[in-house]
Amino acid sequence: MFNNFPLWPERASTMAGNVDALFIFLLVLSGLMCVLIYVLILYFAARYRKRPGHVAEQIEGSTPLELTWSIIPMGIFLVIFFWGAVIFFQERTPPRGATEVYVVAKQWMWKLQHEDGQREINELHVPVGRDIKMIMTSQDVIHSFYVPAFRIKQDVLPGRYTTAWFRATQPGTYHLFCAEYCGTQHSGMIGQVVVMEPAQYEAWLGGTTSGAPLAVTGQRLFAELGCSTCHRSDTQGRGPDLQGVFGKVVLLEDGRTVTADENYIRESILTPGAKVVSGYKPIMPTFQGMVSDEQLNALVAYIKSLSQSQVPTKSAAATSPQPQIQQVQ
Amino acid sequence: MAEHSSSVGFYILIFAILLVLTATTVGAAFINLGPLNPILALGIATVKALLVVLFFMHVKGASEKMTKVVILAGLFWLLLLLGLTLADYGTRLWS
Amino acid sequence: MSTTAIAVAEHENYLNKEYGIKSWLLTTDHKRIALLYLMSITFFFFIGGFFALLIRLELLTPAGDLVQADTYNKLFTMHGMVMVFFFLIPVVPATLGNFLVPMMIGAKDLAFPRINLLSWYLYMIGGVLIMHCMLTGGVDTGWTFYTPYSTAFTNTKIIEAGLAAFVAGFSSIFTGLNFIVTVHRMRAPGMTWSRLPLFIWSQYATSIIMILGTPVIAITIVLVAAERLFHLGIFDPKLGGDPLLFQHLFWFYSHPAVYIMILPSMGIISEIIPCFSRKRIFGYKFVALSSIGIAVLGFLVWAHHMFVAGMSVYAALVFSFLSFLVAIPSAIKIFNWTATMYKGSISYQTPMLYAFGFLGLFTIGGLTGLFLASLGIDVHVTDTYFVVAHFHYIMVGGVLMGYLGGMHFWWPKISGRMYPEGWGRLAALIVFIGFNLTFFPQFILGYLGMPRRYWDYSHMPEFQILNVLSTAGSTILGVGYLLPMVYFLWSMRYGKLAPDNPWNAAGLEWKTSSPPTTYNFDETPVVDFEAYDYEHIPDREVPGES
Amino acid sequence: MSHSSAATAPNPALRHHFAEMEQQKNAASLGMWLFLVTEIMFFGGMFCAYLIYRLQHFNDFAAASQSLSIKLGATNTAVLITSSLTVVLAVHAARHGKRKLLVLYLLATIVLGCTFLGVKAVEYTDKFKEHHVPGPSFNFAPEYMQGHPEQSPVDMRHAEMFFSLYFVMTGMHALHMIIGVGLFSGLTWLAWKGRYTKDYYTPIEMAGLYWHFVDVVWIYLFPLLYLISRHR
Ligand code: HEA
Ligand code: HEA
Ligand code: HEC
Ligand code: CUA
Ligand SMILES: [Cu+2]
Repeated sequence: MFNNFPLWPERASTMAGNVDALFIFLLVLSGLMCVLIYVLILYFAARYRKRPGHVAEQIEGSTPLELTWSIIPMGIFLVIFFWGAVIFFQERTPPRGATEVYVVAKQWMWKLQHEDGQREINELHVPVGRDIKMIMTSQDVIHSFYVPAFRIKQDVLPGRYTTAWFRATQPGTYHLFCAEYCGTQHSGMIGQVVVMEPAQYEAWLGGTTSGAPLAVTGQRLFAELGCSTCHRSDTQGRGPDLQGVFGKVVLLEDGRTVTADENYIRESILTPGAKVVSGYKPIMPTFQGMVSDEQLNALVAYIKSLSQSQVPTKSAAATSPQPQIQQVQ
Repeated sequence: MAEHSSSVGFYILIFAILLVLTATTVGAAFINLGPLNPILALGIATVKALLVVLFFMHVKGASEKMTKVVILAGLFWLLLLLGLTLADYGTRLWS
Repeated sequence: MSTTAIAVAEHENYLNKEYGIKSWLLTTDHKRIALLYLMSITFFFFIGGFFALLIRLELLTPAGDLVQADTYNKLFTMHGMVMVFFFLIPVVPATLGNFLVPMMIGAKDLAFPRINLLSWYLYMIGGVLIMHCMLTGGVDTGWTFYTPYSTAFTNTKIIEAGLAAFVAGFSSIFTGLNFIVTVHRMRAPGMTWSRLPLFIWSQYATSIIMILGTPVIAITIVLVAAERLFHLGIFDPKLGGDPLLFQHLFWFYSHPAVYIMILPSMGIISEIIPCFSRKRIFGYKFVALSSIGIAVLGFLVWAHHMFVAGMSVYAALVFSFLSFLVAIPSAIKIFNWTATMYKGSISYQTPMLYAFGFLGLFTIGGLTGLFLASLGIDVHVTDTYFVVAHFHYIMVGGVLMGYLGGMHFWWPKISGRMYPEGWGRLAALIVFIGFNLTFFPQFILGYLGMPRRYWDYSHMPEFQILNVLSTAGSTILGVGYLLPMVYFLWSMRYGKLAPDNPWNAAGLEWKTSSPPTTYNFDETPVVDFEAYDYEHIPDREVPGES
Repeated sequence: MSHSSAATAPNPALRHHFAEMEQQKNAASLGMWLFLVTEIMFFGGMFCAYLIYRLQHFNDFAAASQSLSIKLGATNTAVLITSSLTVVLAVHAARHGKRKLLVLYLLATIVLGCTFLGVKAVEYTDKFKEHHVPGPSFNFAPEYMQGHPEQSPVDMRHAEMFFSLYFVMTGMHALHMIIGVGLFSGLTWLAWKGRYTKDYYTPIEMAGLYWHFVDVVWIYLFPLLYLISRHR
C-alpha cells in the first residue's frame, strides 16, 4: 500500500540526503517549538480558567524575558541559515569535470541533448554515480527543471543559461517536472529521469542513434557560419583566438573583467557589442535570430571543448595564451 | 516662520540658483569627466531637488518634524528598492 | 421576540439615523463605509472560496476530468487574485479597521471621510472590473503574473485584471493614508502613543506598508500593460529585457503585502487575548514595536520568492538571512500572547477560540516559512504544495481565523446584537478541523514533490490519497464558513440586544453605545487610563460563560 | 499661520470631525506628504528599471540618448522651474490674502504647465518621425555615433529599450503634469470666486506641494535621460 501512499520522497542523489537531514532537523525543531507553545497555551487555559474566586494577576512584562525569547530564536535561526546556505552552495556549484547535458525547454516539452549528441525528449538517461551538469535555456517562457528524487530545481529562463547539477545514487525511474507555471499544459510538461547502472547506460548509449557529438556539430557550425574567418587559431584573425577562452577571466575594452562562462559565450554570439574584448574592434556581427537555441548550445559546447584537454580536433593544438586573457588564479 | 525665507525676493533668488544649476549641469555633460559625469549630474540634480523641497515646499523651518520623517522614510524606501535590487544584479557575475 | 420591543429599546445610532440607499452610498461615516466594505468583501470571499472548491474538486482525481486545463489555470489565478487583492488585503483594515480606528482613539471620524468613501468606490470599481474579467474569460497567469508569459504569450485578459488590481491598489493606498493621518492627528486628549490599543499599532504598521509598497505594484502593472499593449521591451527577453526584474518589482510589493494581511489580524489577537484573560497584555511595548519591526523588515526580504529563479547566489544569501530576521518580531508576539495568559482568568467564548486557532495555525505557518527561507530546503519545495500549505496556514489559518475572531468580538458593537454563542463555538471547531484536514496533507504532498498549479497528475497516482483528504477537508471548511454567515444575518434580527460592553472589555470603543452614534461619542472622551486596564475593570459575568 | 484662534465663530471651512482649523490643516498637510511619498515609490519602480538597464547596456543607452534634443529638454527644465516659482508665489499671495495676485500666479502656472506639455508634444512628434517609437516601425540608425568608429555597434533592442523607458517615464510625468494643470484650473476658478482667504488656503498649498514634486521628478529625469555621455 505504501507504493500508493508514500509519505517521504525517494532519495536518489547525493544531495537528497543533505536536504533531508536539514529538513528532519527543522521538523524536529518546529515540532518541539509547537509542542512547547501548545502545551503552554493548553496548560494556561486549563489552569487559569475563569472561575469564581479566581482573579487574574496583573503582570507588566519583563525585558529580560523579551530579550531571551528574541536572542535564543535568533541563534537557532542562524544555525538554520548557515546549514541551508551550505547546502545551497553545494547545489549551485557544479563539480569540475561533470558530464554536460544541454536542456532546451519550450511550451511544453523538455529537449535534452547529451555531449555525445544523443537527443531525448522528456526523458533523460544518466548513469549512476556520475556528476551531471545541465546547461539550460528556454525558447519561450520561464520553466523550471525539477527532479524531486534528486531534490534539485532550477528555473529555466529565456535568453540566458542557468545550470543545475546532480549525481544519481540509485538506479530507477524518477519524475521530472516543470515547476514554474508556463501556460496551458504546464502540468503536462513532465517526463522522467532514468538512472542506469554504468554498463546498462553504455548499452543504451550504443543503442541510440546518436548524431555527431555536440562539440563536433558546433565545430561544423563554426565553419558554416563563418566564425572561423575571424576566429582562427593563428594570431592572424580579426577576432580573438577562442582557444582556451572558456573559464578564463577576460579583460574588456572598458576595463571590466568577466569570467568566460556559458552565458558570456552566448552573449558574445548574440550581442557581441555588449562586452568587447580588450584590444579588439567591435566588428563582430550579431548572430541574433540566425542561430537556434540548439545551435547555440552546439557552438558553446564547441568553444568549451577548445579549453579542454580532449579537444575533438587535431588542428587545435595548444597555443600560447593570448595577451588579453589572464589566467585564473 | 522665519520671514526671510518666505519673501518674494528670496524665492526669486532660489529660482535664479536653480536656473544656474540647470545651465551648469548641461555644460558639465559636454566635458569628459569619465565616471564622474553621471555622479556630477545626479549631484546637481540632488542639490536642485533639495532647494525645491526645502524652500519652495517649505520643509525648512516652517513645517514640523513629522514632514521630515515622512520624506526621509520615502527616500529610505526608495533606496531599499534600488539598493537590494542592485545587490542581485551587481553580484550575478561573481560566481 | 417581538420587533416592536426592539424598536423601542433602540437609541438613535449610526444604523438607524438615516434610511435609504442614498444614505448608504453617499455616506462619509466610517462605520457605514465599514459595513459597505463588509458586504462587498464577504461577497468576494465566497467567490474566491467557490473557485477554491472547484480547484479541490478537480484535484480529487488524478486525471484532469472536471474542467479543461485552461479553465483550471484560470480558476487558481482568479482564486489567488480575488483572495489576495479583493479579500485578504482589505479585509481587516477596511472593515474592522475602518469601524474601529477612529473609535479606539476617541475620534469622530477618520481624517478624510470623503477619501474613505472614495476608497470604497475604487475597491468596487476594481471589483466590477475583476468580475467582468472573470465572466468574459479570466486570466491564466497565476496571481504572480510572471513575465514573459503574461506579456507576450497568454492571450487572456491581463490588462483588465491588471487594471482591477491597480484600482484596488489605490483604494488600499488611500485607506493607509487615512489611517496614518488619523492616528497622528485625531487622537483624543490623553491618548498618548503608549496608550494606543495594539490593534491601532498594527493598523498603523499595515498602513506604512500600504503606502510604501502599493505604488510599486501599481507601476509594475503599468509597465506590464505597456509592454503588452505597445510592445515596449522592458521585461521581455526577446526585446532585451530581463524577466527577473519583473519578479523583483512584483515581490517588492507582494512580499510586504503578506504582512499587510497578517498584521491587522495580529492586532485583533492582541485585543482578544487580554480581554478573555482579564489581563493587561504582557510586554505591551514589545508587541507594539514588533508590528513596526515587521513592517520595516518585511521590505527587506522579497527575493526569497526567487531563490531558484536565476538570481545571484550572493543576493540569495542576503535575502535568506534577512528572512530569518523578520521572523523574530513574529516570535516575540507569539511568546507575549502566550505569556499574557499566564495567571489570567481565562474564559472560552468564540473570539477566544479563534484566537487559540490563530496561535496554533499561525505558528505552524510561520515555522514552515522558516523552512522556505532556508535556501537548501527551498530549492526542493519551492513551487510545490509545500508552499501552498505554508501560505494557507498563515492566510487562512492565521489571518482568516483572526478576522473571524474579531468579527465575533466586535459584532455586538457593530450590529447591536449578540450572535448565538453555541453556534459560534461549533463553527469555530468545524473551521479548525476542516482547515487542518485541507491543508496539512499538502505539506506532505509538497515534500513529496507535487508541483503547484498542476491540473492533472495522472502520471503520479501516488499523490491521490493525500489530495482526496485535502478535498474532503475543504468541504468541511466551506460549511464552517457558511455557518457564521448564516447566524450573523440571523442575529441582526433575532439576536439578543447587546449591552454597550458585553465582554467587559477595556478600550474606548466599548465606552460608547452599541451600536455607536454617528460621531461615535457624545463628547470627546478624555483618556486617563492605560491600554488594557483590566486591573481596574471589575470582573463580572459575560455572555456565553457557564 | 493660525490667526484663527482669535475668531470666535468657527471658520466655515472647518469640517465637522475636526476640533479646530489647526488640526484640519495639519491633517491635510501630513496627508499630502504621505501621498507624495507614494508618488516617490511609484516613480521609484521606473527609476529602478532604468537604473538596472542603464548599467547593463550603457553604450546602447548613451547612443539612444544622443538622439534626444538637449535644447528642448533644457528649455523644458527651465519652464518647469519657472512654474515652480509662480506656484510658490501663488501660495505666498494666498497667505497674504491677495486674491487677484493669487489668480494671476495660478494662471501663469497653468500657462507654463501647458508650455511644458507643448514642448513635450513636439519632442514626441520628432521621435515619431524619426521612427524612435518602440514597436514594429522602430528603427534606430546609429547616426548619432557618427565619427566614433571605436564605439561598438548599437544593439537595436537595447536602444529600443531606452526609448521604452523614455516614453514610459516621461509619459507618466506628463500625465502628472496634466493632472496638475487640471487641478490648478479648478483652483483658479475657486480662487477667483474668493473661496480662499488668509485663514484658509490649504488646497492652494497642497496643490503647490504636488506641483513642486512633479518638478523634482523632472529635475532627475532630465540629466538621466538627456545627458548621458554627451561629451563623446
Ligand atoms: C499572510 C501571509 C504570509 C505571511 C505572514 C508569511 C510569513 C512568512 N513567509 Fe511566506 N508566503 C506567503 C504568505 C505569507 N508568508 C505566500 C502567499 C507565499 C507564496 C506566494 C506565491 O508564490 O504564490 C509565501 C511564500 C514564502 C516563501 C517563498 C517560497 C517559495 O515560493 O519558494 C518564503 C521563503 O522564504 C516564505 C517565508 C516566510 C517567512 C520566513 C515568514 C515569516 O514572517 C514567518 C514568521 C513566523 C514564525 C517564524 C512563527 C512564530 C515564531 C516562533 C514560534 C518562534 C520560535 C521558533 C523557533 C525558535 C524556530 N514565504
Ligand atoms: C487569502 C487568501 C486565500 C484563501 C482564504 C484561500 C482559501 C482556500 N484555498 Fe487558496 N490560494 C491562495 C489564497 C487563498 N486561498 C493563493 C494566493 C493561491 C495561489 C494562486 C496561484 O497559484 O496563483 C491559492 C492557491 C490554492 C490552491 C493551489 C492551486 C494550484 O496550485 O493548483 C489550492 C488547492 O487546494 C487552494 C485551496 C484553497 C481552499 C480549499 C481554500 C479554502 O479556505 C476556501 C474555503 C472557502 C469556501 C469553501 C467558500 C465557502 C462558500 C461556499 C461553499 C459557497 C459557494 C457558493 C457560491 C459562490 C454561491 N488554494
Ligand atoms: C567579422 C569577424 C567575426 C566573426 C564573423 C565572428 N566573430 Fe566572434 N569576435 C570577433 C571580434 C573582433 C571579437 C572581439 C571583440 C568582441 O568581443 O566583440 C569577437 C569575440 C568573440 C567571442 C568572445 C571571445 C573572448 O575572447 O572573450 C566569442 C565567444 C566569439 N567571438 C564567438 C564567435 C562565434 C561563435 C562566431 C560565429 C557564429 C563568431 N564569433 C563570428 C569577430 C568575429
Ligand atoms: Cu514548463 Cu511549467
Ligand atoms: Cu514572502
